[in-house]
Amino acid sequence: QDAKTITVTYKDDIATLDPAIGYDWQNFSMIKSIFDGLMDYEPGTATLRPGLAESYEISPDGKVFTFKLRDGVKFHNGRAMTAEDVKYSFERTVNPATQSPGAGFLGSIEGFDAMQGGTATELSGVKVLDPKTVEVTLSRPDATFLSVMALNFSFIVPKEEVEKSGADFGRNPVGTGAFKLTEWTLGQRLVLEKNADYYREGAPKLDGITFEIGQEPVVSLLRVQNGEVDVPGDGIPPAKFREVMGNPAEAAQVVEGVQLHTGYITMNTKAAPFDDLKVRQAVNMAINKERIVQIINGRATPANQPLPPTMPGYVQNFEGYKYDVDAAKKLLAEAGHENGFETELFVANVDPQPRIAQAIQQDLAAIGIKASIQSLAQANVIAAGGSAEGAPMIWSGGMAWIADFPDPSNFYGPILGCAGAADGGWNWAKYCNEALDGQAAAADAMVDPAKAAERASAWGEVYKQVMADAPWVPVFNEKRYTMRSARMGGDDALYVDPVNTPMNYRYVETK
Amino acid sequence: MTMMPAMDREVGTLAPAPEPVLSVRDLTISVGQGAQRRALVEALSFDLAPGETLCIAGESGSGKSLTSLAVMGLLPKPGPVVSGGSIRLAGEELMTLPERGMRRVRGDRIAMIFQEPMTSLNPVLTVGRQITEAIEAHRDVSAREARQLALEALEAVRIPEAERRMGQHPHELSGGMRQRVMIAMALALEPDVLIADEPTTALDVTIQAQVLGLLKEIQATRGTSLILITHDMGVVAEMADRVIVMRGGRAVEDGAVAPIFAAPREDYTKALLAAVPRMGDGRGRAASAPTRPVAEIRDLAVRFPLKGGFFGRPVAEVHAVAGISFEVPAGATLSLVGESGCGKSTTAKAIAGLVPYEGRLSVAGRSGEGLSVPERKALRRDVQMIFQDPFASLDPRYRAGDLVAEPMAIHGIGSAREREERVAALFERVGLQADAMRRYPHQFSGGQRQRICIARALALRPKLIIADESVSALDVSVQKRVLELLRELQDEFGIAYLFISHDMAVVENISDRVAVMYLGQIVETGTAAQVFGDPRHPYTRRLIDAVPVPDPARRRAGFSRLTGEIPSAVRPLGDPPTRLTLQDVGDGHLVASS
Amino acid sequence: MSVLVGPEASAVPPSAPVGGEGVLRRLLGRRLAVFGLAIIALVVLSAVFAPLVAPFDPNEQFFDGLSLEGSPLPPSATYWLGTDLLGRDLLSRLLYGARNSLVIGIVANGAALVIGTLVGVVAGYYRGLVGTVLMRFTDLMMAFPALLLAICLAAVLRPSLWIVALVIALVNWVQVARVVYSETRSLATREFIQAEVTLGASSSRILFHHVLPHLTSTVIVYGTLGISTTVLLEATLSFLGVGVQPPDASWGNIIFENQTYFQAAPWLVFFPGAAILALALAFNLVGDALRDALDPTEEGRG
Amino acid sequence: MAIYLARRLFQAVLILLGVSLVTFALLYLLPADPARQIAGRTATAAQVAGIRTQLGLDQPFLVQYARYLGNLLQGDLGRSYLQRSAVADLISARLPASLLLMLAAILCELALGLSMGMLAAVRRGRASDHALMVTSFVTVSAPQFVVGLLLLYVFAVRLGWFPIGGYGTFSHLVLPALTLGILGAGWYARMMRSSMVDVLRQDYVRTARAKGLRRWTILARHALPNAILPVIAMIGIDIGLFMSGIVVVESVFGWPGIGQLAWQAIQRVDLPIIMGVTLVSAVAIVLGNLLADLVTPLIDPRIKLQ
Ligand SMILES: Nc1ncnc2c1ncn2[C@@H]1O[C@H](COP(=O)(O)OP(=O)(O)OP(=O)(O)O)[C@@H](O)[C@H]1O
Ligand SMILES: Nc1ncnc2c1ncn2[C@@H]1O[C@H](COP(=O)(O)OP(=O)(O)OP(=O)(O)O)[C@@H](O)[C@H]1O
Ligand SMILES: [Mg+2]
Ligand SMILES: [Mg+2]
Repeated sequence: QDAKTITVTYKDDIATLDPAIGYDWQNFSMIKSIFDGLMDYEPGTATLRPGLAESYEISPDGKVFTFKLRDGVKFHNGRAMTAEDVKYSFERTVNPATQSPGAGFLGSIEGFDAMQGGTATELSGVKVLDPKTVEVTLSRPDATFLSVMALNFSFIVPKEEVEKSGADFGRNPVGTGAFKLTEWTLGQRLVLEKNADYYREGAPKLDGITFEIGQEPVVSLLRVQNGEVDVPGDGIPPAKFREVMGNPAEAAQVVEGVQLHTGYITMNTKAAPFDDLKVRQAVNMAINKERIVQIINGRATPANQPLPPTMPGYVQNFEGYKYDVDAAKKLLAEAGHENGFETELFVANVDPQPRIAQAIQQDLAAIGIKASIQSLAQANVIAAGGSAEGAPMIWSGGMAWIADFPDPSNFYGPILGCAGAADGGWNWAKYCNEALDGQAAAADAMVDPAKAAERASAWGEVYKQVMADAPWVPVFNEKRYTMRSARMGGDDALYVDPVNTPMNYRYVETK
Repeated sequence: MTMMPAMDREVGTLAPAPEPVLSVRDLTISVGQGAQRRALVEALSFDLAPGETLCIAGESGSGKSLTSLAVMGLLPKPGPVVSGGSIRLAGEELMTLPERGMRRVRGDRIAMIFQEPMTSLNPVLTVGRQITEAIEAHRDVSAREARQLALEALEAVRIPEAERRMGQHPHELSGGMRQRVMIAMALALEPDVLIADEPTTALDVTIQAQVLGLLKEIQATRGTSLILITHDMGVVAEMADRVIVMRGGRAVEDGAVAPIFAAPREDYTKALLAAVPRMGDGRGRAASAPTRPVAEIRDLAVRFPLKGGFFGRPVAEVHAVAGISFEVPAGATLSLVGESGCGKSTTAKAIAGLVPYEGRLSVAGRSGEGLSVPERKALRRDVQMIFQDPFASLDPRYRAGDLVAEPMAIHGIGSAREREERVAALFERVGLQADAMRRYPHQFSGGQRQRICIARALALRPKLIIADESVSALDVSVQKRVLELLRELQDEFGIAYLFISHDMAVVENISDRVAVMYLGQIVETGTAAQVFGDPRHPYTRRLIDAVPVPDPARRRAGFSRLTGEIPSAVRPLGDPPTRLTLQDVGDGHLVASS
Repeated sequence: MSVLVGPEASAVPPSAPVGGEGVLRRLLGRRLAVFGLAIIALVVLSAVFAPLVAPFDPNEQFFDGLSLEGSPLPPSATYWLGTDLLGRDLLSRLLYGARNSLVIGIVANGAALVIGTLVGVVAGYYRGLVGTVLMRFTDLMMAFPALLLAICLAAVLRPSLWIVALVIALVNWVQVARVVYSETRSLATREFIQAEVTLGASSSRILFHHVLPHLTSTVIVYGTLGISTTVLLEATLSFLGVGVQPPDASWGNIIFENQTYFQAAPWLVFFPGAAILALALAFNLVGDALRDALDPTEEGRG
Repeated sequence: MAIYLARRLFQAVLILLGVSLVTFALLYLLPADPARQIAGRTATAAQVAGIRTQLGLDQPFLVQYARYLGNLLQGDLGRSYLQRSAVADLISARLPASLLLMLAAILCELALGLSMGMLAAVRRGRASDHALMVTSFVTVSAPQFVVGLLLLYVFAVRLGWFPIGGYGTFSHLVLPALTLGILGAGWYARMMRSSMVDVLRQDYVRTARAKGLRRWTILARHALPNAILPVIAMIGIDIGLFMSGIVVVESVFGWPGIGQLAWQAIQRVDLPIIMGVTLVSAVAIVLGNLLADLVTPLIDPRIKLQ
């Protein structure tokens, strides 16, 4: 094996490398290494830094962002990137014909609705001032906008290549990124090669990455142990976790870190019996989170609020609902369910989710709630949760919210806000608190970077009130355990990079 | 036509046999275990000298086939086992020989021709392959040489179009042809000992004569010893040096052929000889006044496509039946005779509705075409068929009793109890023990199975019974009784028979009318007296001449061997054979103008 | 001439009766068959009386059923066959799971067998239009992915064990039909079937009395092998949300949910696997013996 | 023969039409909303509606089906909702691997299964017969995932004889083919033993023995062709059965076949892929059965095509 190329495995197919479309966690960070956005993160952290933009200015009202582009940035096809490309790329994502699942992230740009609605072919809010300057005007102040600029959906693509490949651009990606795609054998492997012209000094550190697709995680691990694979992209399978951790040599290769993740149970607040706050609170008290964490071999920490601890806005000494079966029973009785009731718990059918669901089921049974488990393919659970009648309870594991970008707002909008509660939305609890929506909007309007702390606490307030209404039972925050072969080097933080899973391809290196 | 030079061996004298090739001592074959054990063959002993012909004659079910299977080491498993005795081949004990050793003996030194040719040939292999492989197994020859030898063997048994037959499968051959294939297979290797179990039963007399001649010829040139199992006393008289008469698993009489025929000691042997039907002594029955025909066949023709070429397209056709018309008078017997492969079985099957045909036929007043389901069922009740190969036509999973009761059950006749009684009566009449009702087909001898089939056909008392070689597998004693039974039933219930047989003596005895078939057409037909008394067509005459006479003293000097092209019913597509026209030479005696 | 008059002389006494009532006798006469029957009886009884024989509640997640790190426990004095990933008693789950698995392995599989045999026999015997239509329908069913059918049914109907049974029956008969069809075609050319035709037997009589008995060995093979495969198929379907849903157990889904753990906790795969194997083998023993007992040419074989 | 073939091919087309219609209808009934899947979490109802119109999902069922068929005739299987690639590309990239694996697996199970079955039939009732039959049941009852991993562990990891998964060379093929084949081998063995036992009792086997043929010649030439008829029918069926086995085996061995594609599509309810894979496998199955029907009369000349 070449000293500076590594092999990474994944079980699932890489769907597409089109930044406007790719929305799987596997391709998300691949796209990040082939394309760039105006903004970027410090490696291994959640700290924003300029990317293709050399610098930016924000108007005092927080509505106009002016980006100065870097000099000498070239696409993989050799052409220099210009401000026109930025405008084209944003409009491409918003254009309904692109069918981008992330178009909504750009919703605060002026002219978004017109373009989505088909009445405009351009985004009125995006102006090319000169080949090196872009001005973006928002229709409302949006504190998350810079994070959005670091999100794949706003990455810059060259128009001529997109037009050349048409719908298959996702298979022939051409960007400005640290790596370029040299080979993609469908269903088998992808090979990325170092982009020698990459605009950032010292990156990438690897000469190439080979992704092998379609590998069962258990087998990937065998191959890691055999020295054939450097990083098992799907991590350490639950079945092997104890074995790996029990072997000192292998345990040394494991990197542990936190994830911007919360596993929670939703309860349908619009239908009996969960339309009763007491019932929801009772459920919150009934769940033995410690036990659940034990079942997944301690690979998580119990949670008591929607935000994970490392997210700004996390309320440090929030009490939440304590595990208390008797209190839960009492509450249930007060709600008129002395004898409990029957309900359903939906869960995705990938290990360990059904097991967790069964643990939840047993906890519910202890207070008299008989929940029958519907263990279904992920897509079906999502469909059930989004349907008009909704699902009484859903365990979010396997489909849970991993933040698109590290910002507290990211845990609210679609999954707890009123917009998401509509038919087909992702707010499975169908929780809609107009007042809270207003508070959330106000917090997001605090664009000034200086007010970051204030904004965080404003969000903290929002989530505290969410917990008072108890539409969810936050169960745990999953920890990330990945493995790397002995020849892999670089800071551990790069392997648990909060925005790059399973690792930050651009900065990891071989020893 | 040429004649073979007369055999120089004197009839009835025994060739000096100091060292027997095969020696069987106290052979006991039994079946069952413990208290249930019973012997099927008991303490049988005989010697076979080189070049000698030993005939084993005797009652059906007396253990003849089992004995020969035991010699080959091929008794079925599970089933009867050799429980005692010894079998030596040229001094070597076969009983203790390991399987590998036996393998080298089989086929090469002892070959066997089995009784039932249909089931004894592999249905999925071509005839040619089945013969060549026997040669290849024992001779170090190339594939081409093996093929050549096989072809010669087939020609030796006078199969028409041997070359083409090599590529055919057993089901495409007539019963007699299959039998000849079996014989060719056994003869191809010229073994030291040939065991032939009823080898000529399915053959018409002309072929029979040729095959017997062939056996003799091989015996003369190779010194092969022959064990011939047959119930045909004519064949015995013709062929045997020595005879063993078996009954109930024991040899009842044993000795040179002439003395036994001349002065049988045992009652059974005497009875056996007395029962032999002889040519010329049955005058048929007086031609009764022509009755309404029970079956009318008009221009019946059956063709089989012969596949070949790339996509298995038909390249030629077998005109198995090439346009025949005849009538079976009610309550009378019409016999169909003719050489093997001339289309007798096919005619029978067409009448029974088993093969597609052209032409018209009507049975018992019903036309055979365009029938509704109940009409067809009614028709089938009136017409019963006894197949040429009894084993193949009996469902192996049913008890004999149930098989015979089957037609009654189908047509809803009688209660279960009544049926059982009737079956018992039928069994008695065809000469089977009552306990046979509870046994399965594979537990019977060939002749016994034949009788089961006969009993089954009789069960319904149909208007017409088509009997395809139905008494040929029976020993003469049983044959006689069965023929009597058939006649009684005919008198009693007016059953008509379409009787297919090559046994001219039997045919002469039981027929009212006779039709002689040749290459799918009728060449002569008339009353038995007319055809046998005054055969007009040369082919008819040849058939009659070929009949062996059950008297060793009148052994023929030799057998005629045909030369020249063997006639064949295979013709190119779209080239049907020309129809023969029949001329009345008086009193309904029709003869084809040649 | 006296010798020729009576029925055939015989040197042997009439043989004892052999069949009919003999089938059962012959079946019971085989040690292996009895052994097989015993296993089947054991499985069925323990399924029926699971509440009485099971040491624990099959769904109770015992606190001491998991190690501190959350690993399942190997077989021990308390948990005879060990515990599963949730700390439940495996033995109790196997006993209760037998109920579901028997429904699948015997009822669903049996139904598939019956349908498949009927279709195959009918199509193979009545060539012509009926046969063609039936066989093409079979081809259609075969070409149609079972999983898809299952998923769609699950989405449209309420998932339950009986839906799985239905799906399995709907899917599995096809294979049986195919094989039976080809054997019937070959059987139909046999002379004894033709003989039956000339006797005037109705087609149904020929099919049921003469063709079917000759198919027993094939059908038995399919029936017995089908037990394992359907029980495992049920697990796949449950996984997709069609059948037995957690926490209810079936042998198949115990294997399925634990198969990745087969190195870490081999008992979780071994015991349910052994249970399936034992059931299938037991049926095989009985099936084999039954087939032999039904086959007269087998008489005398030990 | 040519007529027969033409008729069967015509029927095959009808069957495929039927399969496509039924599949299409079932998928239509599924509650999953493709437009919503495509639109993602942040989409508004209007966006979703827009996508629905673009995809023509708001049309009546028959119109949608007719359009699908129309495209199908031009070789267009549509585009995956989630991968956005042409389904035809996705399938054709993976089909060769699956076909290769199936072929190897069929050979494997035939070789293993037939010889096991024959051996058992010959040694009927003896210890080796029982051992073989228990083995065949073990292979049928064993979960393929576990079998695959065990083989991988022993032969690839421990012994290093084969690579740990992957695709490309013959040695990559061995273990997956074996895993897939082992299960079928159990079936074939069982099937073969039973029909062999029947055949070995036939008179023509006795005739073959009487010719002094070798045991194996008798088995291979006389018994096998007669015994193999039900087995041939099974080969046609196998292709259908493989479709489920292949999912597991392909993922264990990282074999880039359509099984994995199908499984992922089912999990994600990616309808165009499900539809495409269904059709492709239906073609394979229909052809497999046709082949079985064509081969049967070659082996048993008594059976005629009609
Ligand atoms: N498998 C068996 N089980 C029990 N009895 C059997 C079995 N096979 C043959 N028999 C009996 O053994 C006796 C001898 O049979 P065998 O076939 O040797 O008679 P055969 O002399 O050849 O008669 P045929 O001239 O009718 O062919 C018969 O009574 C028959 O019923
Ligand atoms: N299914 C078939 N396919 C092709 N040819 C056939 C088929 N059945 C019979 N034949 C041919 O038809 C001819 C007549 O056969 P058939 O069985 O009627 O003869 P047969 O007169 O009964 O002779 P035997 O006395 O030998 O039984 C033979 O040449 C035979 O090869
Ligand atoms: Mg005999
Ligand atoms: Mg004939």
